Amino acid sequence: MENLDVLVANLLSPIILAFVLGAVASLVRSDLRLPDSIYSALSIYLLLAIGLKGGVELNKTPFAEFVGPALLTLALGVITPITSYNVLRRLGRIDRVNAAAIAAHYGSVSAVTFIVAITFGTMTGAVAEGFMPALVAILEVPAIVVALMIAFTRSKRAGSWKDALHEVLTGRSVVRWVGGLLIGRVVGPEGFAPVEPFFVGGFQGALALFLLEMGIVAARRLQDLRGVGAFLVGFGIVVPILHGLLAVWLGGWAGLSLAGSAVLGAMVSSASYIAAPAAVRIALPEANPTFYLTASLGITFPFNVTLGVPLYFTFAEWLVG
Amino acid sequence: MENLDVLVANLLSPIILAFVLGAVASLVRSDLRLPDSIYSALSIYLLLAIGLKGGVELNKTPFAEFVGPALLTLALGVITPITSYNVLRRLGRIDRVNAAAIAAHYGSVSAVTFIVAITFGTMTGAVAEGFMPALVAILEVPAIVVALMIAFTRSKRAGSWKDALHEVLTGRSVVRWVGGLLIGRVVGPEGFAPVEPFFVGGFQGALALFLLEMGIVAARRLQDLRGVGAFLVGFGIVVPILHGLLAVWLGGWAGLSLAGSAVLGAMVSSASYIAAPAAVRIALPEANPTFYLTASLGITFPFNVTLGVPLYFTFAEWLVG
Amino acid sequence: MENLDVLVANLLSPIILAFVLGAVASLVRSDLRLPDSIYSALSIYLLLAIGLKGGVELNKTPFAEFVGPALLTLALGVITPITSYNVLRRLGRIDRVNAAAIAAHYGSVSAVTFIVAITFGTMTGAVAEGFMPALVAILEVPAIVVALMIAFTRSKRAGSWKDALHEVLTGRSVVRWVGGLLIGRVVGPEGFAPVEPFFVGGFQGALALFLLEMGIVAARRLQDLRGVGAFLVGFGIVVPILHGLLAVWLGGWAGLSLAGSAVLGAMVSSASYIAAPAAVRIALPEANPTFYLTASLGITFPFNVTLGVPLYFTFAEWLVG
Amino acid sequence: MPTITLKLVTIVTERILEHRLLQLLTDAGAKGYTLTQATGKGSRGVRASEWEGPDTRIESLVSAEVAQAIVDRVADQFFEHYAVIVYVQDAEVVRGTKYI
Amino acid sequence: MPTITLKLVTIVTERILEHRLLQLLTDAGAKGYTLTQATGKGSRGVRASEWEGPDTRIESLVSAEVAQAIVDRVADQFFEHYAVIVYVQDAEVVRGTKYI
Amino acid sequence: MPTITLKLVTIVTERILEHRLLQLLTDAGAKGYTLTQATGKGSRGVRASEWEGPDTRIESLVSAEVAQAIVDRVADQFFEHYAVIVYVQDAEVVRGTKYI
Ligand SMILES: Nc1ncnc2c1ncn2[C@@H]1O[C@H](COP(=O)(O)O)[C@@H](O)[C@H]1O
Ligand SMILES: Nc1ncnc2c1ncn2[C@@H]1O[C@H](COP(=O)(O)O)[C@@H](O)[C@H]1O
Ligand SMILES: Nc1ncnc2c1ncn2[C@@H]1O[C@H](COP(=O)(O)O)[C@@H](O)[C@H]1O
Ligand code: NA
Ligand code: NA
Ligand code: NA
Repeated sequence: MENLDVLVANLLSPIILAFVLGAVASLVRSDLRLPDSIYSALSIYLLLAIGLKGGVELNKTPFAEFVGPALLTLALGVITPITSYNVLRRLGRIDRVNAAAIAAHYGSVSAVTFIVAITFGTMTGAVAEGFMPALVAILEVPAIVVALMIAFTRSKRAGSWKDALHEVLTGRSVVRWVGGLLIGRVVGPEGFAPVEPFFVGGFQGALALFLLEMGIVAARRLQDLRGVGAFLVGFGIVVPILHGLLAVWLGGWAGLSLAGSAVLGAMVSSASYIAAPAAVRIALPEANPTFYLTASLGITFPFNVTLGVPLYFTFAEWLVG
Repeated sequence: MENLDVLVANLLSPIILAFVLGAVASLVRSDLRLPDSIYSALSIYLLLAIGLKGGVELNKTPFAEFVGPALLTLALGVITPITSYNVLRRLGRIDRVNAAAIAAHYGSVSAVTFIVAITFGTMTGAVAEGFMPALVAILEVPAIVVALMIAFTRSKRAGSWKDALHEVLTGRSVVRWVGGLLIGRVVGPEGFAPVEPFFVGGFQGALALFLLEMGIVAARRLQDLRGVGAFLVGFGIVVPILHGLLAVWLGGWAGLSLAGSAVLGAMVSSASYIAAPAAVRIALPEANPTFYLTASLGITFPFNVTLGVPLYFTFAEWLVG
Repeated sequence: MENLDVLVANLLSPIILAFVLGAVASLVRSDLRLPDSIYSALSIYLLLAIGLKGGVELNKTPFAEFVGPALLTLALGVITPITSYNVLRRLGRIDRVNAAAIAAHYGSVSAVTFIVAITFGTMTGAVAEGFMPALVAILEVPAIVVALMIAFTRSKRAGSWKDALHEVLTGRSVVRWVGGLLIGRVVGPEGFAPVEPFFVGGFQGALALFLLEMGIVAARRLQDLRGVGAFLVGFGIVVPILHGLLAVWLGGWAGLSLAGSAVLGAMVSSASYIAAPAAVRIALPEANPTFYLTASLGITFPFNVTLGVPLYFTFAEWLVG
Repeated sequence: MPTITLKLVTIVTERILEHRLLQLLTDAGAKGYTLTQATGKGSRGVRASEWEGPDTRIESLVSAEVAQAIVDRVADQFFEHYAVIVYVQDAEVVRGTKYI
Repeated sequence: MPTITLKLVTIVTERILEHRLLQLLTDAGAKGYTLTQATGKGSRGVRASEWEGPDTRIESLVSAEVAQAIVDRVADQFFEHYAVIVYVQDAEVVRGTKYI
Repeated sequence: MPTITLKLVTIVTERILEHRLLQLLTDAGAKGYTLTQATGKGSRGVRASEWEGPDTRIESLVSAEVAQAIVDRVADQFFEHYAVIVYVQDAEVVRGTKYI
């Protein structure tokens, strides 16, 4: 009953409704679209804002409190691409290159899913640890490296492993996030105060606008659903749930609060669609983008922001309660 | 005396001065321009913000209070394109296609004029009903349909009536507005609270920036004045005044407050320059855009935001007083 | 010791760290970049915001208090291009055209350096006079005119003096700034209140984003350092310091507060990189942009926002103390 | 690498016509196209979309017959009432059979 | 539909010259043009407008004589000091008399 | 003013390849290039960067030999796995020796 309330609260938040509005607009072929430049500005803003806040919070966190969750996150970043790869190979009979490509996405993390989870927690009064954004930074890269290693150790490849690594490490997504974390860490709470109205006050509204555009994009991706086959659709829902529940459970065990565990669940469950596609396109050009983009953007992302996030919170509550 | 104060208060608000600055910059051929993408982002923001707020307010409005003004607005959306068409045909001797094209614009509504009227009311302490944005949604489409019907029933046309209708209904303007209204209606006041700083705090400033750009655009349009003839210039001022005063009068009669009637006056008086031009260009390509764009953007819009809005408020006051 | 604190406070503010982040991102060849349109929107926003605030403050300033600093600023706008030109010609043995081109930049002013100085003062509790933005408007144009006159009186030139003047006076930078000042002056504090959240609340955050991009641009400019020679590198640091210290000293003498003098120092010290390059490109096309852009954007700007601004504040303190 | 000569058809038009023109291209047999944003000036002073944003510039590599069909249809359907320009050039393409 | 062969003149240059080049085109007899935003690299390392925004790419369909006049004037007035490139191609145009 | 005939090579491709293609151009002997943003549709349905932003359209004026080298290398290195199109046209250039 109460859990249903949680679900409804998420579905009826302006953020998720904006996502739905975008999807509907796309389906009725409306010309509603944010200009590209606004889209990337919003994405810079959201990543920097979360990075900054996370960095400021890191200031206050004793190292002992942070180290457990950090190691756990690192471990999950190594394990989840391997589980994903094996499920894809063994159950899905997907070829090596495409399996590795998809595994890179599902091992890495979607910053926006993370942000939706944090926001959902705040809305329902379950505030996660301030250092969670630092965990996102830890989770983002290793999975991509692991998945590409799987692909490259098994055969000679056309793409460039070196270029791909450079792309991941200097890509927008990582630089913004890590840059924000570092700045936040250095300036601390007083230094952050003057820029706070800009980066905190406008945050949720900017997120709503961003999700409007994500809705448009995700709905367009959905139209390729036929091309990816039933297995991948199932994979894009079931594997994230399993990864997510595992992470919630381990998160509690590593000392994270209820909200922290739930957010960790959402992070680990989520599939990257910024860092991973760019790296995979360079390292594994022979992999089919329709597979990995449709799965991560058309299936897993919408699932997580609507149903997944409340699920991980409910599971976290059930574990502690 | 007091009415003069009202006029001066409007002319000296930062919003109108930004409009004037834009116009002046355009006339001295300055390269001050907002990038296209910023312009459309601001327009998305403003329409969504007003839609959201209107939707939240609809939550609190008893149906009985809303139905009278809603029906009145619908009626005015049907009547004003017909009066416009007849004035253009009979007094202006303008050919059928162009008369219908212009009538579509003057029957529909300019969202920005509406927003300026609402803002003016708030500034002078006369707050209009919260559900006014819903009336804008009601006013936007019918007039375009009526005007196109006039054109299409009288002769076979080159353009596509079906494409035009799709364009109106899925056009940016309608989707944002109606989408905002629906989201606002669903989330209600508590749901709206977290995105409020973004959508309310920044509103007036964003409006000022937007009007800066509108000033540039309107001044450029003015340079085509010679091409439209004296009749259309007069039409662009007199007919809006008459429509506006009529709407103020009927608004009071339908139960709207002083401010609500004045804002309804501004809405009905205003000429569309987003939805209508797109629809008309598709349905009536043989109509001359110089006529309808110069009239609505170069004459009626500047008139309304500077002199018209204070006039409708003054008339509304005079009616009740 | 305390002065060191001031320096550290500046270097560790989020604004300067954002600048550093941008520079580092550029050096590691990250693809982190603000879209062009966002960059110009931020620049419009920052200039309008400062102009507006300055205009509102002008309202409250008695003329007698303003006239001294205004005349001083005008005089410095005439003197500094002449000193710059002579240093470049005599010590640097740079040819006439390039010397005049560089002198135009160092006589004029960088709005962003000014804004960083104002912000630094506010952060450290030293609030400058409200009318300082009006001084920026006074400082911007004369130096460019003087420097171009030097070039044009000494020989016949390929470029167009008339076009250049039009470019300066109607250029973005001047129109926004003067437009903002006028609007602020006319609307006064009450008129400004409704747009204040937009133009004041978001200011520092927007500045941080803008400096992120400036860091990227400045670092790219730095790569041309080899092309400009050691003399110009020295010039770009020493002459600004001398101009700055002179202005701080004269500012105190003309009645400016400690903070006001320091900000005047930063202004006079700074080199233009919006108005001057455009004007010089038109009037003196034979001048080499690598020289003036690298010096003003790659050397003087980074120097001033990191070390220069705290230096002028420290010197101002030392003068009064 | 062997090349073949195809036709490069370029169309510049109001953004509002973009959907319809892309449909026309596909119907006429084009296998692909490249779009860029443009602005411009021609015989018509004003157009509806002008103040709202850019025009569209469409390029498509096609066979000579398809090029002819595109030009004919555009001229027939859009020349009278809309701001539109079409021109055709030769272009050497590698593995050009992909585009015809 | 009958076509005629015109010249397509393309100019890529610094944005700051846009106004002056459009004036030059008009003076030389061009009836229209299409503009797109571009960036680029050529023999000059840096240019004033570079860090501020894109270059302009101007295309104009004109008669052979007008094309020659444009090329001559651009070369004469801008080649020495500015970043500018001009080239001319053939293009088949329908109802091409509108453009000459 | 005397002109010479050069080759105009146009490449449209995914933005993610931009750096690599510009390197390829330089290596093959191109002295400059002009970039515009584009979107498009071809034989591949989806590409990685699609939802994130536009493609790149690269134009370069080069000698016939360099054009051939560029086309060969692009075909060799990118045709199999990436969304890329290349075509070559003639163009008359003033002071064209600057570009070869
Ligand atoms: N002579 C020309 N050369 C290049 N582009 C042109 C020319 N004439 C027209 N255009 C383009 O075609 C569009 C429509 O032209 P029009 O129908 O003549 O107004 C213009 O906006 C320009 O982008
Ligand atoms: N070989 C070339 N091919 C294509 N575009 C070029 C070439 N060389 C120069 N450009 C363009 O022309 C502009 C000015 O060139 P430049 O005057 O050589 O610096 C560059 O920014 C490029 O956009
Ligand atoms: N026939 C064509 N004409 C013009 N551009 C094309 C054509 N086919 C493909 N393109 C462009 O080349 C890109 C890659 O094509 P493809 O590799 O076929 O997917 C597309 O996104 C288009 O921008
Ligand atoms: Na994951
Ligand atoms: Na109306
Ligand atoms: Na200076």
